[in-house]
Amino acid sequence: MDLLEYQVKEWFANIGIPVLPSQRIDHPTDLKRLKIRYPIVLKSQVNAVERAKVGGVRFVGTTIDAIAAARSIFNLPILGQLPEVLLAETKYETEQEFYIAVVLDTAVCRPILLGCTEAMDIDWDSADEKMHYVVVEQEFSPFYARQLALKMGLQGALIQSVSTVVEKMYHLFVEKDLDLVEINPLGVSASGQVMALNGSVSVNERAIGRHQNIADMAETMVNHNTSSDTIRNSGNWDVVEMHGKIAILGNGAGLVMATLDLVINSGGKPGVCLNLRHASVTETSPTTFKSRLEKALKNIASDKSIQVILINFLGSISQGSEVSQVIGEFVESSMSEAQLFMAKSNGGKRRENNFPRLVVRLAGSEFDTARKDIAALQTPTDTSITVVENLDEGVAEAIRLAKSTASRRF
Amino acid sequence: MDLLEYQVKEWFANIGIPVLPSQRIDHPTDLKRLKIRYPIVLKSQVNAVERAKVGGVRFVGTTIDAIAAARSIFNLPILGQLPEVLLAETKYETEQEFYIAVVLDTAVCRPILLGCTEAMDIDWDSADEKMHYVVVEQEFSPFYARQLALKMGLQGALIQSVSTVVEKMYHLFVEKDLDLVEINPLGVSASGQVMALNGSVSVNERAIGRHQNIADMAETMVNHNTSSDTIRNSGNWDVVEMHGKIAILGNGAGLVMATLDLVINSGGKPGVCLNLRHASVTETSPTTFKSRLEKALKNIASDKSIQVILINFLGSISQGSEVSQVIGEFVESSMSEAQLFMAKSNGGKRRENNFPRLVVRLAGSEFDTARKDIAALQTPTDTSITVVENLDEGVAEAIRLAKSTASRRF
Amino acid sequence: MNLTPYSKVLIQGFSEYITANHVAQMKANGTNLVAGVNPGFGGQQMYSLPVFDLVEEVVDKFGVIDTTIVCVHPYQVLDAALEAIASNIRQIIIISPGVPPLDMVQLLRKAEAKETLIVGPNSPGIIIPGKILLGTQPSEFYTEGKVGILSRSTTLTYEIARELTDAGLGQSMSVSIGSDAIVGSSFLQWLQILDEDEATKAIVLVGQPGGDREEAAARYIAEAIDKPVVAYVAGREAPPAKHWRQTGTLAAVIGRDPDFGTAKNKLAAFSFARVPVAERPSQIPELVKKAMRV
Amino acid sequence: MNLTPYSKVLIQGFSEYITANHVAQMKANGTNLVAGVNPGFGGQQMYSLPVFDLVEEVVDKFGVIDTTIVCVHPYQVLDAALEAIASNIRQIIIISPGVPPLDMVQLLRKAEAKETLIVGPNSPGIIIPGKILLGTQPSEFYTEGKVGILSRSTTLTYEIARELTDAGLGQSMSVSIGSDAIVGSSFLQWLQILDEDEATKAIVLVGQPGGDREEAAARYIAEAIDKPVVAYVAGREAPPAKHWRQTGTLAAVIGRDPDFGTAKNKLAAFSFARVPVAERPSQIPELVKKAMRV
Repeated sequence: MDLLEYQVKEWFANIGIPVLPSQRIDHPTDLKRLKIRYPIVLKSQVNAVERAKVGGVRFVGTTIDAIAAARSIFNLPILGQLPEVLLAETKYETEQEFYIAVVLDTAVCRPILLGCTEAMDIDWDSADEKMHYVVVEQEFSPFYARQLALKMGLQGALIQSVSTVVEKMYHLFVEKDLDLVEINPLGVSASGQVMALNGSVSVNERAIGRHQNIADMAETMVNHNTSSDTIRNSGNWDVVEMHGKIAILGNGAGLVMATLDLVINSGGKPGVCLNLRHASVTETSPTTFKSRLEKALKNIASDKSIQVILINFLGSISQGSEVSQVIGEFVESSMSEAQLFMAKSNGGKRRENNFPRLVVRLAGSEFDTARKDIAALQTPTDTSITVVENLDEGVAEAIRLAKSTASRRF
Repeated sequence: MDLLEYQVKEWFANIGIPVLPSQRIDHPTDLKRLKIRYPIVLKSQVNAVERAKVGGVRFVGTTIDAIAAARSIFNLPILGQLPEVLLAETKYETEQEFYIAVVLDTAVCRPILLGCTEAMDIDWDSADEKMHYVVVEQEFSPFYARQLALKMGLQGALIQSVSTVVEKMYHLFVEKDLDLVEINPLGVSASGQVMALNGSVSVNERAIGRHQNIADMAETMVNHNTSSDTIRNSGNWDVVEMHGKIAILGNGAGLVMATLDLVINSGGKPGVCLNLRHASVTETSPTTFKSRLEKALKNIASDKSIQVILINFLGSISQGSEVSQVIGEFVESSMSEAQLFMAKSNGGKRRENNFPRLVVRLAGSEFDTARKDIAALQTPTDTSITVVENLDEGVAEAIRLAKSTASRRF
Repeated sequence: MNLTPYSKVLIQGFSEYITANHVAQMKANGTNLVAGVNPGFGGQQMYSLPVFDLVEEVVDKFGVIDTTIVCVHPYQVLDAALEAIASNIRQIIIISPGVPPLDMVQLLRKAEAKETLIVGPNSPGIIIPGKILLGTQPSEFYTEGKVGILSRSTTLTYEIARELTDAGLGQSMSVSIGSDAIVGSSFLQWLQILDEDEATKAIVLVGQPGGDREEAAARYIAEAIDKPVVAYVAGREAPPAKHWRQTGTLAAVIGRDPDFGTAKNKLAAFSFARVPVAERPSQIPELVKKAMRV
Repeated sequence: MNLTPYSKVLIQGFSEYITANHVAQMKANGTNLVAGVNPGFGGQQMYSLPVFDLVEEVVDKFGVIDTTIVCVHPYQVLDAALEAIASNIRQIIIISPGVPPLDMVQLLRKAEAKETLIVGPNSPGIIIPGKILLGTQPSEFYTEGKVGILSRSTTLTYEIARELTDAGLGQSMSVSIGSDAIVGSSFLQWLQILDEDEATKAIVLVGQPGGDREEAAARYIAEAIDKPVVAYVAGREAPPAKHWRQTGTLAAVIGRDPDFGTAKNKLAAFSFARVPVAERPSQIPELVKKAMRV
């Protein structure tokens, strides 16, 4: 979960990282009650590094200019997002600008400190020559931050002032369970004073549940920003959204991906692919396998582009015995919905066809009963549900059905 | 530094240790604006375990009774202290009362968790049989708290509820650099709910400087409570206050104590004994050896019961070369003060005699020059300052001087 | 490594990820499961196992415990594992998914200092068919034999075991190191163990997108592994993750590759290391037979 | 233990507790002092020592460092010592007084895991007269000889060395473990080292009130030390500290003694262990001569 700049700066200020006096602007008229002195900079609070380039950052010297600039920024979409808030901040004269960050490196299984004596306009292609790093091998101690300062080529008092900021960033990183905390740029004034001019914070999704205040923030943000992007970007593949007609449900991320590959390689087009093995990292309340399957089926049924649901479960599942029950209920509710629709619209064939076809691949003795029960279910289209044990067979059947229903769809 | 109960409970509430609804009472009339429900308990906010026995804790059911009780508690001195604040707290029905604590054990160099299924009326003599403990050998993890709960003989849900409290106490202990955090009693209700009914917190004096908020609290408390008791109790012997005529200044706690022993064994009576080697733990601003010596001499000179100052310095001292300078200035200022007094009172001998005699023992080549310089100083009484290299000699001389000046003193 | 049927095994916690069925299977497969630990439930029974409040109680009663299977809530995994380490347990298999990564960092620092093997988190553990089952791998898909399986998936691992078994190729051992971004044991450690294991004649390595574990494994295979290896990588058609912040590895920042973390990159690494790669799970048995020259 | 004149020594920090004079003395006494570390002052000189910003720079330049003498601000001691440990320095002498005790707890956990010797804090260090000086002990009071001095005081240690030297008794080694409540090395460790040290023929143990280190030492002397030991305890006339909370040891809670931490208790322990106790520093040489049967 990525924080907005004004949230990041609140955290920075609380932990003692130097930030400029600033004020949150919810509406252009808030600028009439500005408590900081002009000239100021107004910044659109969206998560996009391109923000400055497209006009989301403006310097203003008077209230009139500020209100005008604020109006235009509030109406400027950046990467499709309109800001809900602006940040008004004092202007700062810098002599130098640095990049510093703490990030979790999953390859070495340790946090690393990153630093560079150029602020990065995300010119990551040339970053490898200029970027310096220190692996925090054992429990953090300030000397790791000084090692970074030295590697960056700093000398004298700057070693201490920069390493003190890095030290505080590290404490924030651990205290809040972050994946990333970044200051870009860290401004250095002529007198050697340092200032976090802009910053990013990315909270690890799995740890949100143990931080009440972050969970509260997450709740607000999820409402605005429910994209599957956010989920995919968190680095696990529990939800993959594609745009085909075959939805895939599996119990295991690797298995879902293998199924997705098989569908594509056999000429099919996957739609949404979900791993139901465990709860989504963004799920706050406890879930069960049964409840995840129910929810997934319901969501998929409401997506009219999906024509086939390929379920691929294998091995042991807690509440596995309830799989046939959930599928049975799903089919039944689809039937009553279809009947309701038929009753309302005086009988139409259109709606029936929209019930997605089900291909259920169940492997393992746990599903011996479920296989029989599901095969016996009555469906709205009066076709039986295909139940198989072999994966390749299940994939082939899903593709066949997707093709055969394709013509009927529109 | 020991916190008062209401401060302890604020800390407990912040870290999530369950405490009862309570309200700080600065004046009996505050009870008219009580936000918690009767019946309540009113507790004198003094640091004395005997508080309840001597009437510092009262249960009341109405506002009229509460105000009367508060008046009497505000006027009840406990161990010589009058409370500045009372705590009004909801009454709580307990089924059982436990004792739990986290304390730093200097013998094993680790924090230890202490627990007992009886609340302790500080019946420490029988504590060893009932008290259970766990040494926190490695970095703390909640299982240490569960180990304590098991040793205490707890079962079922109480294991988790008590160990969760211990876990939070440990986090408080580390976060605030404590010597001790204690809940006594931890009330357990019939339904198994736990509640910290009373608590103690002792902050390590050395660490206060790195906690701004604790330093602020310390400043207020030192003003009220400057006793040498507090200092001596912190477990180091940098200040020992006795009631004799010979003040002892040394550079090293062991050396000061050895000197003290020698004085007593030779029939002398030590007064205040100070180790100047390093700053007092309660000193907030940085000091130098020179400034500590200046301050010590000035304080001792103002204590009219001191007739001899025995200085015992040995080995190397930063700013050691300034020892003779400081002593010289001290003697000089005493002289001018004496002259001023003589001028004012038209010449009197009384005042001169009050100038304490100095015996200076300096060992080590660092003091070669100082010895000569000090021996050459002119004193108000026109007697020269005794300068020696041998400790036994210096002690003997100090005792001789104390005896010879004794008759002249009153 | 102590993977003999005599080694004593403990279960810490009984969450969604461990069922009566798993416990029964472990017992049926010869695992010497002595007890469970579940604070507050000491003295009770769970899935026919005696339950204790503390790990140290189990050690007091049964002596040295070789392996613990951790199934507590993800936020309690660090504490459970540290408790096991404090009781001198040297093999820890973490089934629970969703452990906060910084808890894993702390645990790995400690485990390295104490020379403790951590498998997982988010791992179904280890099976040596017919000998021992440590975790939740479903033994029904396995049969005794000569193929070692090494993966970081859960069900995909069983899928492959099932294909091998159906094709008449039994397994010597199957290990999943866990599918989380930060896990304890590495492919390299297990490749070495499988290379030294006498029962193993060929190795199937199963990869998926994210990180660079497969690339490291490919290099190691080329350098140090004598036994034939067949690879399979799932997710080659899955859309890629965005940039280094999300993949979160230094390699992606310093000397970074735009394809870092993708299945494509992993396939290229195997190809460079001359490791045959299966197109689909059902193709694996054929490649294994070819590699073993059966 | 590496206390040879060839061993390489570093100073971390230049506070009030280390002066030009101390540095000059160390050099004059044969200590191979190679550098100082003071972040932000790299490239400068301090007391004729080259100064670096990081410990690792010193190791890069001079190779393995055997001992570091830590003189930083008390709140930076933990960091400085951890930096030294990370650079594989195995002997750390902490001169600075006033280190917060919980920092020491953290440091000792780490030092124990890494088998690193910590002397201090609040210690003047170690001197082997004529051979090496690690710390701030004033060498002028010492002379080469056969008596080992073990204490937890600063100046009181020198007082006793001075008495011995004046009486013609030279010293083989003098160590102060530090006068803080929580310190690294113990009397027991050093008693063992002095007992094994060929140059040492007798040991003077200097105690003071607080804790139970002297009592533990007395027991150990009775059990394991063959060489003659003479004790001296300062503060027998000092008023006692209050109760266990202030003395802060478990022994004071569990099976506590009302005299815990007092000089009286320590004197009783030495008497029980048949260790002769001097009444005053100037009596020590006489008792040592008697014990050595000189």
